Amino acid sequence: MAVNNTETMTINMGPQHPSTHGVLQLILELDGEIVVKATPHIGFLHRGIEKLSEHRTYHQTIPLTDRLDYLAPMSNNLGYVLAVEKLLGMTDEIPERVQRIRVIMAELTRLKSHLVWLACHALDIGAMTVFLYCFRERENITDIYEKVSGARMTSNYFRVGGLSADLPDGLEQEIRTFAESMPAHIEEYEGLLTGNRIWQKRTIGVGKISAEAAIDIGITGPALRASGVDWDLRRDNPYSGYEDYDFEVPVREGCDTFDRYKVRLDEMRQASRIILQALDKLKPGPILADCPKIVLPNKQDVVNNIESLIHHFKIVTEGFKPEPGEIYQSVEAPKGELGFYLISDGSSHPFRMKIRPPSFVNLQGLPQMVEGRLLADVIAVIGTLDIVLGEIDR
Amino acid sequence: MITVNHYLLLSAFLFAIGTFGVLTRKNAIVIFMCIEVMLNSVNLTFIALSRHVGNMDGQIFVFFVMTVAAAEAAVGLALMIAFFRNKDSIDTDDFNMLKW
Amino acid sequence: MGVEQSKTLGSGFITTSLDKLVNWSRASSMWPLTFGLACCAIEMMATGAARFDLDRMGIIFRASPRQADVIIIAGTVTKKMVPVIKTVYEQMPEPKYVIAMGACASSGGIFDTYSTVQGVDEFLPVDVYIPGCPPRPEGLLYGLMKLQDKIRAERNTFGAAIGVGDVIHNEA
Amino acid sequence: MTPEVLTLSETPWLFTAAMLIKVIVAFVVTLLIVAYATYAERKIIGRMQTRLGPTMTGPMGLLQPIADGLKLFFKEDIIPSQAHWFAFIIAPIMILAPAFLSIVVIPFGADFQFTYDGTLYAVPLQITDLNIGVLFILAMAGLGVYGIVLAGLASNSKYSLLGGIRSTAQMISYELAAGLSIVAIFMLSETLSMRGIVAAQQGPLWGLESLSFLPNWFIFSQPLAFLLFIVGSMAEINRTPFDLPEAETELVSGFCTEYSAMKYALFFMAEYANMITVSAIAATLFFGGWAGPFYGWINFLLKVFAFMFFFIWIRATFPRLRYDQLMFLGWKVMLPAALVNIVITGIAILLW
Amino acid sequence: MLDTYLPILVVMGIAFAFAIGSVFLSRLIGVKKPSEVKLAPYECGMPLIGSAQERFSIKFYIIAMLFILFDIEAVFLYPWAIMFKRLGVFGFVEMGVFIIILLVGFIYVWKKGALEWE
Amino acid sequence: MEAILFYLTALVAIVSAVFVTQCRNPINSALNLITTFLCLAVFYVMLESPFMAAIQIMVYAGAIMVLIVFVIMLLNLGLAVKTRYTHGLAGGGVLAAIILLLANYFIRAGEATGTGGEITSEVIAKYGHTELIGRAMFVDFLLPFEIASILLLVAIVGAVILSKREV
Amino acid sequence: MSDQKIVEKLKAKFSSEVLDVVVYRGETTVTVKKEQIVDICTFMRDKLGYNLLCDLCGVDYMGKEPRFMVVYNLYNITTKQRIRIKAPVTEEDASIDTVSTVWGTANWHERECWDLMGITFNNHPDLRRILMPADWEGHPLRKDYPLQGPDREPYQGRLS
Amino acid sequence: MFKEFAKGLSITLKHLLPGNSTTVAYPKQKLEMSPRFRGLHRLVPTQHREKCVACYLCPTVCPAKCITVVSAENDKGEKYPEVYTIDMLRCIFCGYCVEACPVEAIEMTSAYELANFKREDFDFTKERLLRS
Repeated sequence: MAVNNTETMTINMGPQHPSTHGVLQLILELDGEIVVKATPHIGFLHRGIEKLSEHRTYHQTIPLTDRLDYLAPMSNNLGYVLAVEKLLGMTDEIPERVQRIRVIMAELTRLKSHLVWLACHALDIGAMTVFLYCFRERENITDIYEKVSGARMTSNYFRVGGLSADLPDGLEQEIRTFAESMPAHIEEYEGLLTGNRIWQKRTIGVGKISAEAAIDIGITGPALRASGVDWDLRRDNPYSGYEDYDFEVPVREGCDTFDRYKVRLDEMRQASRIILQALDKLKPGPILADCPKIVLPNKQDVVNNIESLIHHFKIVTEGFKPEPGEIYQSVEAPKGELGFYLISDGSSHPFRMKIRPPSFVNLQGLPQMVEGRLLADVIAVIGTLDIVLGEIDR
Repeated sequence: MITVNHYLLLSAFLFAIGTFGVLTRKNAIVIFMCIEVMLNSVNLTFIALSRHVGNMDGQIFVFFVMTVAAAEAAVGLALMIAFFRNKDSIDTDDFNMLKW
Repeated sequence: MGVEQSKTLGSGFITTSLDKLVNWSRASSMWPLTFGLACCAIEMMATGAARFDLDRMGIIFRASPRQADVIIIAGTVTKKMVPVIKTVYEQMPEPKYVIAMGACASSGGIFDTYSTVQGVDEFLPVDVYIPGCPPRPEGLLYGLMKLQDKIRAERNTFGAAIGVGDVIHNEA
Repeated sequence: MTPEVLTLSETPWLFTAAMLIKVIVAFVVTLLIVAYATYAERKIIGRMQTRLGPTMTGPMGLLQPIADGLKLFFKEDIIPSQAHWFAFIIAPIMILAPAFLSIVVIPFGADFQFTYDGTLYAVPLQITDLNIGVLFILAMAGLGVYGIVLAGLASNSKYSLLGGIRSTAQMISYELAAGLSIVAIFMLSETLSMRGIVAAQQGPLWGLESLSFLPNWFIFSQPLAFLLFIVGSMAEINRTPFDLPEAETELVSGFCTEYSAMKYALFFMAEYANMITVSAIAATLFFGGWAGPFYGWINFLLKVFAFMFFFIWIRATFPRLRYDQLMFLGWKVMLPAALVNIVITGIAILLW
Repeated sequence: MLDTYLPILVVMGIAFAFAIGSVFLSRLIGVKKPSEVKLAPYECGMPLIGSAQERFSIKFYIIAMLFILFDIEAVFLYPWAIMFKRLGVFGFVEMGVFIIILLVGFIYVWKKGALEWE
Repeated sequence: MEAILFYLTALVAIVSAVFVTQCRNPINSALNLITTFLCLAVFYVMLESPFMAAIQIMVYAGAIMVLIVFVIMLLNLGLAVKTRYTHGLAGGGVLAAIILLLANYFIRAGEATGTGGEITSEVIAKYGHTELIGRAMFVDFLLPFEIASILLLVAIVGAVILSKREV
Repeated sequence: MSDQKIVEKLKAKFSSEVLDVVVYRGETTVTVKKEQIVDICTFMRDKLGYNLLCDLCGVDYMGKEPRFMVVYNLYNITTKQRIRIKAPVTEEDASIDTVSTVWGTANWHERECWDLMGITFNNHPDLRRILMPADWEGHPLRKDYPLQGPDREPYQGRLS
Repeated sequence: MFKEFAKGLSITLKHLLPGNSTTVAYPKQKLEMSPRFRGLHRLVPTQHREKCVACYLCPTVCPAKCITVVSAENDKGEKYPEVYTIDMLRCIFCGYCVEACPVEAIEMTSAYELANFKREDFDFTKERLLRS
């Protein structure tokens, strides 16, 4: 019989496990119920998106970014598109309507991502009804996605220099109705969770990480803000016209799972506020920048205008070619700072695209948060970190 | 008709089996279980005789035997665990206090 | 599946009714394994959620492969993941079915790269493919109904259950 | 004319027939409720979650439990090679049989009277009335623990082992709390017989005519005991929010991770059978058993169903406790509270 | 005696017959295609790390041990409870002493931290 | 009827007791021991002591054996197969046989006497076994009852000290 | 403090280390020698307040000399400024000191960089493969590594 | 504490009341797709032939490389696709082919019921695409 004097046992959580949110593998060393050591193993979903993008044109890379953080496709689209626009030096040429629609969609995406996060987090802790309620609202957002882009998840909606299509008729009202109804729904989730003693017991004081440790690990987004660091890229390094909106950045000092939960819920409230403001400011206008070498011409022009036809063929077959250089552009994705580091060598393909996925970095904090805690806390902490393996493994 | 003698004989059987187990087995937990068999055979005797005599005292005694058995189980098994943590074995051969 | 007729229970009224009963129970209670890989897993969750509600069809997700009947490969299968999927699939009890959900699981899809397996059918017997990236929940539901059709069309299921011959798969 | 009670020695055939009928009816009804409790749970939780629940298997999905059962029956049965096969097989049996056995002592109606051969006989609507009825149930609950211990131990899988150990510790802790909480009931009823306890709850509340609109159910005299009993028994039968042993999100399926086919179905059935038993005990001990406005057993079934609905409702609403919190609640809150309740009841009885 | 206990035997027989019968029938029929991997323990699809033969925390043991001792207390309480009205104050004091002595043990365990999990 | 039940149960009890001593695997021993306990509970019922039967199951089968199985589980002895015997098989067998023979001799030699206590079947039926136990326990056996609590206290303290000890 | 001043400070401290400073689209990139990278990073963090290492990655300029470049994207949470530091790494000696002692986050980034790019990080606490299986051969993000892996042809559409 | 429990319980109970179900009973009830929904492709026919002129823009722009086109000339000297196959299993329904087509010869329908049993079933040849 195998003899070991340490009173720990090693268990393997994942990759096929209901609460590792995909294919994360955690190797836990347990002493009774207490986690002595947690080692995350990732890479089970490594699809080589960075390498693949070097073999696709800038245009063809947009659908790849959909599949990074598949809970928030438009945020990834936005980050990538902004990065390419910066590389091309056309950031200032984006029409106002495009900026507004991008903000609306990005904030809807934030809601969408946070809804899935809350759903899974609640399910992990055992409140299965919240899961269903969250998905009920998420369906509304996927409906909006479908109406605007044609797909429920992998939207592929933003284009370099604009959008693939304008908002369809009547959608503005639908978005408005939804954004107005959202706070009431959030109340409902809070009614089931926030005041509940069991929920509080499960989350307060669990998975603490101090601000210094969080910055050292590089944790960003709501997880950092719950540790008391007041930093939000939308406000501090604004992009897409975020400086026009009046919103608060929720910050809490508790550093624990409960505060991360509260921060995200407050963010959802703020997101619906931003959506409403952006809808108010939305004016008719072009949905593509006036850069015939970069954006695809109007279909009608292609048929009627030989010059447009030539542009069309050129852009489709060769793509545009940014001048050599390198840029780093980041956006405040629902999970934290999503950065794109793009290097161009003057060809129509990215020479190197490095994605800075927020979850990848946030996950690194997991061992610190769970060691010395109980097995059940591991679940709560994974849930609260809001990881998506798609962007961790890329 | 089942008389008290039947019960006494049965409990004698059980007691003998228990004794045999205690004497021959090596595994401390099994020895412990054999002791429980012996205790139970005694309990059976008590109850059978108590009914035979028409007095509750024997049954009350069984009550206390159970209490003692529980206490014994708690402490005995704790000892066994403590021993096992030292020696990685619960063989009686390894019960050697001087080495402990 | 070239199984000789002699190895079945025959095609009498009773055996076919029993087959039908067995097939009905299997088709009405397909429990998939909770096994999400990537994007499609979210649509799988959405299918299980209130709008589409897999529970209507008697489908509830089971976390342990021992209790699952169907494995829905929902997402990209990487080379690192292959042994895991194989093991999990192996550990499911017979009869078991495989659904390849989405382009990645069916064929590798857009990810024609060094780390991705070009379709889960390279190592698992896939019963139903569902194209889409990811498929709509209705697409998944349609795929599940296709699988139900396939299960309903099986013959000699009762015979196979009591140890006479093998299940004969018909083209639905 | 006072009715005769059937005895084995005087009217053997009549006694046997009555007994067999009662046994079979009770068993079949329990099985049916078990099967349809799963259906009802899926329906009710589904509705609470703004979805429909089973609809496509048979009319309104009514055949769903049957399809599930049949399917599991025809599944491959896996016994892991490293498992201890005897314990592995015996475990689900050990958990189901005590669950069904507990229904033996539960009274589900007043006496049924009939005339045979000119004599008026009375048959109590209860399979058997033990004068240690409650102890019998507690003993069976104690035996039920083995099923889980053995399942965890025999599977030779870490999840099972961890789930098994967890749930054993949980079950015994709460068995104690639930067992102690009902001591106060016995102090009031002065009997351990379930039928006796129901009889003790007849009449107006506390024997006061001014309160005659309320029945003398023990829920009014022992609200704390009721709370402790309900929480304790919910934990003992592993229902949410105490479903840690099979907490899917932590331990896959806990102690039944390695179980497939019919053996898994037995675990599943045992959970619901236990739920029925607990509901029935709660109805008997605290809600006057079969007493009520309707005909005996209808009242009883209604009360049982109400409790089961409550359990399902709780499951739809609450998150799950953590292990240390569970133990904290069991040992540091419920156990002392039960003892305090006994003392208070004692003082109250002495002063009354 | 038999009047009251025979039904229990009958139910026991039916319950066990049902449980054993369904397990064995299902085992008898039902496909059997064992393979090495299928019969290996489930570990989220990964190869085994260590074995299930590892040991557990002693805290679980303390819980079980405490359960035994308090179960005995409960067993003493049942006959006392039904005799309570007849025993009167005397019985109350008697059991009070008993419970207090046990509570001392309980408080000891509590203070020793045997009920703590972290 | 009663005799058949007695002999059947006795057979099961003896066979399972033998298995307790003979099983290689402690888990099987434990399962057999539970069977023995259940058989004894049946005997207690036949001896018109249902309360004793109930606590036999509750205490022995429901608590002590749970603890033993738990320890087997904690130490993971369940699947470990070890050498079975330590001391001389023959010696143990001879001693057990001597005990058996002696007991047999005494039981068969003497007549059971001393009947005529006040607790008869009728009394049990009238008052109930639990009440009788309660009366005897809390009136006649007051002191042992209180001492039992001290025994339990000592057991608690001892077990906690033993198991909490850092080794 | 403008980017320019920061670069000046850096130059003042490590005058011999700074190879090149580029400003492109408003982003400052400083190329430094790899030998004192840990000191430079510590200086950046402690004296200049770049407390967040946003990203660390390797770039393969195949055909150029030196072949690799390790890129550090830094961020100052207080002043909300970004700066980029690059350190060239040759193909023959594809190694650089780890900065995981400076920023804890570098740990996984460096593992990833080693895994995909094959750049060794000296003194790294746990330099294992992170994304690829442990027994994988080659470093996929290098330019000479085929997209489909060494043993497979790219998918060309199904001509059936 | 109990107040919050009661609040949670009341929320679930409120949803139990009839009329709160949001389920679309799929095979019987179907959702209406948005006009932009990107489902199965369709080759647009003109009077006697497909509209496609085999310009190879769609296979070029396709990120998944799932479109195979072989062009040929008919007797009138017009280019037409002799082979036009979409491997529907590879396709990620990104809509780039529709966007790229200069003559609007390909469009996306709202068909999503595409599941099938065999890999061969997903070779959508020109004939199938014209029919869909």
